[in-house]
Amino acid sequence: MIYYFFLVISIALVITALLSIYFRDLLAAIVSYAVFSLVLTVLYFLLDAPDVAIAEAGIGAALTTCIFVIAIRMTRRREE
Amino acid sequence: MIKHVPVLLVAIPLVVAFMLPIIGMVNRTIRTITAGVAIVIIMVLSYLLIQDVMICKKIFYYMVGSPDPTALFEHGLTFPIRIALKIDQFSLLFIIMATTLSFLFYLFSSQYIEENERKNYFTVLYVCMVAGMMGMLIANDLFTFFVFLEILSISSSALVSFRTERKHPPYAGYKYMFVSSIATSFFLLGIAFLYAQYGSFNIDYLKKVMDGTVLDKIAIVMLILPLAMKCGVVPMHMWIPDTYSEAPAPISSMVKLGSLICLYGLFRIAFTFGSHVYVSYELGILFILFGVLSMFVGVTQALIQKDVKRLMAFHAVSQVGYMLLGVGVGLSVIKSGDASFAIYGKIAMIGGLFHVINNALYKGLLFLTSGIMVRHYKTRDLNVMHGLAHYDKFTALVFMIAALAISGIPPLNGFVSKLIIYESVFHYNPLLTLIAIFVSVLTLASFMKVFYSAFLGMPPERKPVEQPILVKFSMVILSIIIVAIGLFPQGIIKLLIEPAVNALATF
Amino acid sequence: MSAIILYITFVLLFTMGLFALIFKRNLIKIVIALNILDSGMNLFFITLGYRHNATAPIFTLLPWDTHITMVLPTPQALILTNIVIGFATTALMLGVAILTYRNNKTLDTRKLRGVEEL
Amino acid sequence: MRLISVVAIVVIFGFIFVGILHLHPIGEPVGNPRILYERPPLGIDTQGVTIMDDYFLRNGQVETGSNNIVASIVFDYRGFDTLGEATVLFIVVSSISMLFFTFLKSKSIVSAGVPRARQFPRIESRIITFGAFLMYIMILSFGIYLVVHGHVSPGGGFQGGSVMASATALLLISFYITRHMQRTRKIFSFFESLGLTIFIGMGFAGIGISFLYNFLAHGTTVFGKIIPFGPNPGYLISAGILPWLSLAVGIEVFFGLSLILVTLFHASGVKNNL
Repeated sequence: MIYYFFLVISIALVITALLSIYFRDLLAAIVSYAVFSLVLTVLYFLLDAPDVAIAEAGIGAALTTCIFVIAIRMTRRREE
Repeated sequence: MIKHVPVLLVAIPLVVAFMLPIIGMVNRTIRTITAGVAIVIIMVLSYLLIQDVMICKKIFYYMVGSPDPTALFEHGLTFPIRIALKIDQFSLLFIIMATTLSFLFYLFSSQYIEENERKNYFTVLYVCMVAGMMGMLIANDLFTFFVFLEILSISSSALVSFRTERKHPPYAGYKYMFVSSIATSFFLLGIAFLYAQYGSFNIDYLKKVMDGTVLDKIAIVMLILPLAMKCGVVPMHMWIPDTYSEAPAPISSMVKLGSLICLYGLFRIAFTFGSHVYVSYELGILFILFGVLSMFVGVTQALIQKDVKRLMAFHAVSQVGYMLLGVGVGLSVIKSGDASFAIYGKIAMIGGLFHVINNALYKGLLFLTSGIMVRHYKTRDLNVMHGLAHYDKFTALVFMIAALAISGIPPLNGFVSKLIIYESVFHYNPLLTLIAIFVSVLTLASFMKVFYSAFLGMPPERKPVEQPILVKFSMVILSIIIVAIGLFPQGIIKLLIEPAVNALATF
Repeated sequence: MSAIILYITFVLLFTMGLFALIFKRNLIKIVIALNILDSGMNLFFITLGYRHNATAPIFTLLPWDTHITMVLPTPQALILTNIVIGFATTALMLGVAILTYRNNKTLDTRKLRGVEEL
Repeated sequence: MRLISVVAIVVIFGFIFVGILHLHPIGEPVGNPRILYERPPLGIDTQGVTIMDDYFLRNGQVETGSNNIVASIVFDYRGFDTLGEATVLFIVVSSISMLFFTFLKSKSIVSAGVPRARQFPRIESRIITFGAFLMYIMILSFGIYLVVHGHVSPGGGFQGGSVMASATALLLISFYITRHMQRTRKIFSFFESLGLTIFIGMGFAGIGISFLYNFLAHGTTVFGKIIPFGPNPGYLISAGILPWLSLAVGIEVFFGLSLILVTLFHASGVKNNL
């Protein structure tokens, strides 16, 4: 049963990762990376790792996105 | 108290580094002295261990946080549950090298780097870098090794981009960090494969239970390639020239020292796991291949450079080749029967390890002199430089000593280790010796070029500034050590290198 | 298939990250790729410690059962470490990339080749 | 060159793929056949324990007095790694401060001292600031809860610290407070060093026995409460030095990450990037 969850989440992970590599608009890429992190958080929770899930939500989804956005604001938004 | 020395080697630099920002707010002179004192303390501690480890053949184990730190296993278990630290003859050799050289480079940097508020952070990162090196050297646990590898690479990368106001250093730091991140990711993958099978990270325990499955072989490749990448052997050497040439002079020397520490990890993992997974012959051949490629490509690239620091960086690549060649020959014959190992394999390893020490000494000295040259001429272009020897005879002399040492000219230390490598490798395959001698000749040629263009010729337009006392002092000490090892190599080989080689061969 | 599904996810993420690392030219995109590679690595480690029908390794408010099993705790502890290290790497690389942009007015690695010149 | 890269990646892919085919199936016990074992039910003993994790699950709770086995590994059994990890964070904070030092001295358009018209974005609504303030308090208290209850429920220094630091990010984007940059930097840097010094000081305090030894547990001290094996609600005041280390790491992570965010945020508003 839980493997169906794993399958769905894996597909979501791969798609979001592909999107964040594919987008040439860096802001969109980073938003998909944030979604990737959130999906990963759910996966960690299903894998019985609540400690890691909290850390991934706090660091991966929130803070990493935040410094990425700051970095884009200081450089340029589009990948040339 | 001596049983706590392994952990103190890491803890003392760390506790000082943590308090340096606060001390730096109060007084800058006290900050500089405190950091220096921390490095001196670990240097003295490492010298105190020579008697026990090198002569009495005692091995220090330390279980961090255990009720009885020297006991390997707790509660009658057959496997370690805590983080293990270990100092044996092989690691002590590198510890002594690292502490001594980082102290000398610190003396140089304390007056070479101009004093402003950014120097607070410079000092903090420098001390953290020393702590990272120490952690890698004493770790007997793969994950701890990984964590301290990260400490070393992150602090080096930040220091490489220290001069942010110039055009290129940030990108050099980025490149270095990029390479180290890929390397550490692969290293972690190797750790994961080993953990998946044996449920442990302890190197000694893994060695005991390993039985050569396919996963083990993959894991060893994953552990060795990243470390080779961090040493800059040839297929993965693209980061070396930028990093070494854009960093401030003392940091170039420190990054070079750090890459030698990665070489330590490479040798240790190859010798520990190689024979238990039945791949030591293949690994030895791989090392020799890497070594020959590095020597050749490094020196041919160096010949055509016009930039003095890039030239030295490519020579660093080429010098790593010698060490890999010496130790690789030893590794490939270590299991082929004791006779051939006793005849030349062990001697080749002595040559390789001796070359590590010599290389760290003269390469560090060369980078330091290049810093003084660049500071005087305000450029790194050899075509613009001329005639520094007219005014600054001291730098010319020091550079001469280091350049002759790296080219293997008789009274200096480079000659001794290169001769040992030539003689022993000749028994293995004469062609390798020919290549090594050829590379050595090319090295001499390119350094003659540097000496000719930077120090000889028309006097420069303006007089050089007198160097501060500590800058001169550190360079004098390094030259004295180079000459002393060159004149009396037997002492240091008997005292330090031979026990290290014996420990390495029995891993 | 069901037994190695998460391993396959890890391999896909890792390879995707590696491809992007090598073929992408934008400094910030490279950092994103590095993060994806790192996340794949973390997922792999956690998957190694997973057990069927097990609980999280926390005893608080656990229903008591003598045949209880728990997932392995060590990978979780290590991944906590690795997440923080990954964040640290990201922050430093982004900081350096910002300074590179300020000094060179570009983030494209092909245009940054000029580092070799003096 | 591209071809070589593709070949290298494909080779690596092959290596990893062969590797995962040889791994144990997901959800089965770790181990190769030599160490594989039938897993007995949980209990306090060291008999028949063949891998490290099993020892932690069986004895970690009683030995350290912490219900959260992950916390007991992070701060007790592998505390030295945690020290290294905290050092990594410290290094990055120092590096960011070093690299952006010239930015910190100049005025930033995101700071509250600059006239309202030049701010970015221009609108600063009362609803946003008030809502953000409420959220800030809530996130902060959740973070403190995570730090303090690290050894009882999921959480700990790193998680709590990062959650609190995300509250700082919220405060930054809604209030733009980076006016007193020099003072902020000094205060944050001081508290970060303080947290780390507490951590390593706890390590040195146990050096009569060994570095990072959990000297407060299994004693008659306040924090040495004996926790019985098995499910229990847990006690806040237990687990020896674990809560202290967790607190130290929480302080360090909160101030360190906040300093990174504040520095980068301030620098992003500096006009003529010096």
